[in-house]
Amino acid sequence: MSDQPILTLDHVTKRFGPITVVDDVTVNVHRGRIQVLLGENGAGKSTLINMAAGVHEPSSGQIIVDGHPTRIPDTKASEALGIATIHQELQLVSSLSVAENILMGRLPQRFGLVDKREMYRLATEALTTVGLHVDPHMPAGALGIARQQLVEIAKALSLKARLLILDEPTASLTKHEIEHLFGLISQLRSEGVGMVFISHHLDEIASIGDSVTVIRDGKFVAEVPATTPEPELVRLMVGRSIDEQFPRRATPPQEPLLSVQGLTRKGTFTDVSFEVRAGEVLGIAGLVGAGRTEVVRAIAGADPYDTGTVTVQGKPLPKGRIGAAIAAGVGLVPEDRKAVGLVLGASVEDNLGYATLMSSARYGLVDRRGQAKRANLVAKRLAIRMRGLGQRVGALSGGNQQKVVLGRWISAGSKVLILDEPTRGVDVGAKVEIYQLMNEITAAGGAVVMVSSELPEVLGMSDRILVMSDGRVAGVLAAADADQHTVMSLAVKEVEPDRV
Amino acid sequence: MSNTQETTPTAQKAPGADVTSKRAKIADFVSANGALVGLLVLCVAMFIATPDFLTPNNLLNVGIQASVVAILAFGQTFVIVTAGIDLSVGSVAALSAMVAAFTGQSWGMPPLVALLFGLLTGLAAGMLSGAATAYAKLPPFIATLAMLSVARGLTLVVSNGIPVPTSSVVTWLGGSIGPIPMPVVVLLVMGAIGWFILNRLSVGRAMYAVGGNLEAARLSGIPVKRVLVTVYALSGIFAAVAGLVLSGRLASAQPQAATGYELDAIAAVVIGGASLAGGVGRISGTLIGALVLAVIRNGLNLLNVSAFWQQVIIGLVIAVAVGIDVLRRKRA
Amino acid sequence: MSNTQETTPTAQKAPGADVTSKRAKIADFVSANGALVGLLVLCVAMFIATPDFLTPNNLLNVGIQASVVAILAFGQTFVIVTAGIDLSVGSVAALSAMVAAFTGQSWGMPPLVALLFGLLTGLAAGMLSGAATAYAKLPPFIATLAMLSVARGLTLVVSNGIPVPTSSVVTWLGGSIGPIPMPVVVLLVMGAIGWFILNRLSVGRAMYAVGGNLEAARLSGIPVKRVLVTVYALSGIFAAVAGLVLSGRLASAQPQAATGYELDAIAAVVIGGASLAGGVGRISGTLIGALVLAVIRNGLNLLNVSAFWQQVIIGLVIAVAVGIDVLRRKRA
Amino acid sequence: ACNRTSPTTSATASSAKKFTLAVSTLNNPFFVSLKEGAVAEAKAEGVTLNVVDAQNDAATQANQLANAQSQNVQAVIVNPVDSDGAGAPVKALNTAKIPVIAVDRTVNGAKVASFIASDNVAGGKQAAAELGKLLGGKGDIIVLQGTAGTSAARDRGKGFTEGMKAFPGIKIVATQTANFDRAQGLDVTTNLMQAHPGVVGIFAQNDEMALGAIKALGAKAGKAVKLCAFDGTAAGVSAVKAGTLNCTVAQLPSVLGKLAVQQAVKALAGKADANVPVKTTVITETNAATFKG
Ligand SMILES: Nc1ncnc2c1ncn2[C@@H]1O[C@H](COP(=O)(O)OP(=O)(O)OP(=O)(O)O)[C@@H](O)[C@H]1O
Ligand SMILES: Nc1ncnc2c1ncn2[C@@H]1O[C@H](COP(=O)(O)OP(=O)(O)OP(=O)(O)O)[C@@H](O)[C@H]1O
Ligand SMILES: [Mg+2]
Ligand SMILES: [Mg+2]
Repeated sequence: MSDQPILTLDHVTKRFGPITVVDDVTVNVHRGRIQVLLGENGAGKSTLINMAAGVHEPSSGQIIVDGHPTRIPDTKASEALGIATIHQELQLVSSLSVAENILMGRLPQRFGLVDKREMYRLATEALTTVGLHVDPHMPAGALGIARQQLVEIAKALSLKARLLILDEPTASLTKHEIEHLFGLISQLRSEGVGMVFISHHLDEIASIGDSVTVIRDGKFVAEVPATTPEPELVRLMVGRSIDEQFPRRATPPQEPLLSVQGLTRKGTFTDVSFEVRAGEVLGIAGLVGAGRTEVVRAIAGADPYDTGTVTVQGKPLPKGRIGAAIAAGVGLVPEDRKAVGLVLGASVEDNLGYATLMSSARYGLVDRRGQAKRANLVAKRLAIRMRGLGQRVGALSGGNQQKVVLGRWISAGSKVLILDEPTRGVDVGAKVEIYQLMNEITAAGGAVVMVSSELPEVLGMSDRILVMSDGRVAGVLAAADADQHTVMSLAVKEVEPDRV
Repeated sequence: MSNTQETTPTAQKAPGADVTSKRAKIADFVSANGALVGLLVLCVAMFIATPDFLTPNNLLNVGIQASVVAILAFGQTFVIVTAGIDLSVGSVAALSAMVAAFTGQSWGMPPLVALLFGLLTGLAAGMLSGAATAYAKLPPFIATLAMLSVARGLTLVVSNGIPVPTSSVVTWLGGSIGPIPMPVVVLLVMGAIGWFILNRLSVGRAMYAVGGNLEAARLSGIPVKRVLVTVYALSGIFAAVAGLVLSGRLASAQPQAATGYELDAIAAVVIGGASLAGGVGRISGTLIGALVLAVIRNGLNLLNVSAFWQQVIIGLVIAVAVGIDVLRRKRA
Repeated sequence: MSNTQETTPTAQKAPGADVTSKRAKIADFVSANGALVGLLVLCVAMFIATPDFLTPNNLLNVGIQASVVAILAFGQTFVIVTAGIDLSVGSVAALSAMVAAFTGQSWGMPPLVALLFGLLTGLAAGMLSGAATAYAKLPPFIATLAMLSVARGLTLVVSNGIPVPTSSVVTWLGGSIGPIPMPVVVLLVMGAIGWFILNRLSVGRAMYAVGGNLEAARLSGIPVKRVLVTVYALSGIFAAVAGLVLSGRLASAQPQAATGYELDAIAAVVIGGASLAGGVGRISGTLIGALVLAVIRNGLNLLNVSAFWQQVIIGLVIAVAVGIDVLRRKRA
Repeated sequence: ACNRTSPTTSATASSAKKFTLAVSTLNNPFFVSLKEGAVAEAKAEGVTLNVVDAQNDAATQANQLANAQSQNVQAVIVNPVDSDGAGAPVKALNTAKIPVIAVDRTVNGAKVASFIASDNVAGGKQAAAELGKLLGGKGDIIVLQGTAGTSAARDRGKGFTEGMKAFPGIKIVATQTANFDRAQGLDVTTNLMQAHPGVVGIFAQNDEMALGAIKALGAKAGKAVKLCAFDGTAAGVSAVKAGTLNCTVAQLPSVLGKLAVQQAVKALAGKADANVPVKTTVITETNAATFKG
């Protein structure tokens, strides 16, 4: 085989209005090789690959496919060139079936009609490839976010592309599915498929990548082999070195802040009890679908439950009343920030202020000065990267959006922070900042409950680890006694084998 | 939210459950068409209230009386599934019927050609609205509100404000073959066509994708703009058919025909379980919605409720019919 | 999409740019109120077409003629910002005016008390729609369509279909103080109140959050249901004021007053840059939208365009006015 | 529970007379008076009268006529939304041998036992004659049209235009629609007076629009600007009494309603009068005091 790249993004630049998001970057993708893109949140990775996916066209520079300069004006053109893309944001229609989502835009037809049998056959095949055992008739919206991610992957793989772009495909997956996915990727690589892989999990890079292109602030920084040690990658990426990936500063635990007793919702979770003390970080681990999200939402008053009690600082909270939970000092950072965490069309300042909007108002008047002051302070403290507090939150990078949701609760002075997958899609630098924030909260006498599917994070940042399995508490471990093995063995307890 | 698929998800269906599959299908249909319960409650109430309701003749009347709004609403279903709205259906119906009558009467076109002119008028109006939405990026509310006004104005211009007698073919569409009223036949045919488009054609499935998640549809290579134009074009054609049936029933194309029907058509679709936010909606639901409206009006006439109170009751019944559905879904 | 805040983000504003800040503010206003360009183009066109347009007297007329729709549309703005829709505004306006006239005339209430009854009617109707939406979870389209029908029916029941003379206070609202027409004063006052609610009250800011992402608002502790009820209640009160102004202008509460005004009101809001998908909308935009509609109608009267063509032209102008805005935003 | 008329069980229905009155619209005081005249007469005759309102929609009216048949009424009084449009549904009633009385507008393409009407075209001519006389045969006038495409607007307009031929000195400078609505009458007149300040006369195709125009004209109403209208509703007549409206062509709507019921009763015995003309009267200041609608 020749050494000619399948795809070259040749000195491409992308401007949105006055802002240059990608600035003169060159990336080559070869057959059977995995090109990793590395960069902080907002560095321009997604924008870069979107030029190959037919979402954006470069403002300058060119796209070269098989040695020929090519235009890729839309998705169809990209697919026609043999490029398949798994986008960072889930792109599913929740009311349509899994099968229709997988084959969207290319439903099999017979005599001009949709061939439903063939559709379900192809979909089942694609689902089997990724090891997802769900009924393809199910509406995609009924699946949890991880399964939806797997559906996306199945969708892209079923295109049988020769170039596969994966923009943070592992962000919502647990170890188990990631391993399966990496198996698939290795197989495709051996079949000669070229790939672009974006991830904020540095450990994945060494295990899967061939070569790494690092970009910072939209500019090319370096291209290095995937074997480059992590600290060096971090330094290239953020322009400085990060000493410690999990900088947990344990605080001596004090009085209990949050106490959950016998929490049950039929069919979802059963008899969940635990306690979190001031100054403590409780990690909640478990497989996808273990019911962690449901439990923490119920605690925060977002959903109702059948039996059990939730007590904060000795005061029992009424069932399903968010307002009461917030007033008692509970703050929930939900797992799907775009869908339920942020008002994407509103400004950063507005989003930071929602939790205090009503409570800080006097005679119904918005406390404009106070809201602005709090927003300013929090934005500075969390180092939110933005053009100004008036910027639309939807235009921020993922990591910065996550900081905005967190900032809302810091601003509201919440004592008990419940973080559901707080670092999903967040870059190393920002991750450490979020961890440091957790430290500050516990040091100030607050408590943190952190649901995470990233085991290293759970192990690195928690003081105690609660493992859930099939809606029940499978066990609680002190951080010192826990390692990947002990946590996983609890997590798979009671799980039937065919479950993801 | 109701399901958009023809069969609701029957995950982990036991294999070999063929015997019960018919019953299951009926159950599926009921659960997917919540307003059906509302319709049945309404019918039972009417039956108890007046013996005139449940006569074969009156039921056919209800069918005839539902036909125009139902056909408009079928077309509207496509639009609402894509998260759009078509306010112009009433005016476009009137314009199409008027063009059909006028080309027949004044230009002396043969009846079938005149009818074709009517249909083409609906198509053209729909395509214009669609293009204004998809390409000129006007909000559907504005594009179709403009069309509402333009089409009504053109109807008046064409007719000079005077009703025009319809041709034989159109009158036949409004008449009946033996005991079978043609409007009901047309209603069923258009319903079948609508169902077929939404469920069996890829463009129909694409409508759900566009309405459910426009960005996802675009990224999956669905030609979103073309789908949108198709949707409004279909709504235009369905409106033309509704207009022809309406003028056929009256043997005359009226310049003010179908004024205000857009709200009825949209209401029928929403009562039938669709969401104005897009991605959901089915033809069977829309039919039920149109029947709910027709049964209320028919029943209140039969019961001799005063014209003033009728409006109060119609409002309440619409709210209750949809309320039943909302409750039922919450329980499920 | 236009911005939800009153001042558009002027990040990285040069320090000490005080001199230019006024100009910048105007530029901000223009860029945030796209339909303004459409309105200006329209006015210039009218000015060229007829010298009668740009007389102080006629401009006041336009203001008076815009007043009822504008007040309805201010109320509608709250609703649309929360991604809702209120179809009942015209009927509620008529009912409120009728109640005010009727309690004054037939029950002999003192004028101010009768006026209060009118306002309370609007409030009650709005709260009912709001409760149906927020608590009974009816789609806003259905809840307010039901209210449209119920309120109109009740208006007819109360009045027995016959116009009722209004009290002195209401007639004063429709009159003028010296050269200043009261409808324009009421329009400005209601606009100021609307602006204040949307921009200075926490419940107003919460409306943007609810319309932008209901679930995110709920999870942030915003009392979504209460906000929704407030929104419809406000729309009801604004409708009542509009109804009072309308009946005051005629010195009589008409049973069929404001029929069909809901589409005008919604159109004014959307022309003003709001999105029916929620989260966006401003009072200044709505005012411009209402003025666009009033200017078209006034101008077409002045030009003595035939009734038939008027509708065609109104439709085209609405499309073009919004089209200009869409184009402008795309360029920016 | 909301049904205000006493429910008739099917047992008693066979003996008692039951008619349907299908009104084109109750949005307009004219038709409200018509309905009330009919209701009063029905009460006097011991007839149960089922009143339905088509809200000016010919199709709704067709539905209501079909529903009347389902109810087995003995006679139907129809005030057509549109003469052509009512043809098909009335034909169905003909086949079912239910006598149909047309009131105010006739039915084309079907049989009616009796037609009671005042002639809108003739009324339009009367209005033209009266306005011409008031203006001394010269000056600029404007016309406020009813809802475009309705038969009342057409016929009154037609009659008025014909009547105006007798006055070559009078010029119609503007014709605009105000949709039979008082508020629109006010706005449109305001705008037209802006464009044509020299106007000395207005013909409004119904009283409601005229009442709006009176508001727009203020002190000029009935004095510097002469106004003629149509319908003779209570409000219209009091405006004539007050001198703000110079004339209105009265159609005696309640008489129309009353006669319709009488004819329906006669029709059951097969002896209805085919044509019952009700004269339109021009009401002016001189006869307003004695006029009874
Ligand atoms: N359509 C757009 N208009 C304006 N700015 C945009 C647009 N899309 C992206 N940006 C900006 O471009 C920058 C790069 O965004 P991009 O999504 O490419 O980052 P990324 O490297 O993929 O980050 P992440 O790791 O968070 O996914 C961000 O600052 C973002 O705000
Ligand atoms: N066996 C299963 N089959 C189908 N759906 C399941 C199954 N188990 C869980 N689910 C659903 O999957 C979703 C994921 O559950 P939940 O979010 O509570 O789990 P989690 O532990 O937080 O996992 P995640 O990592 O996805 O957040 C829920 O909607 C749940 O009802
Ligand atoms: Mg990205
Ligand atoms: Mg979860």
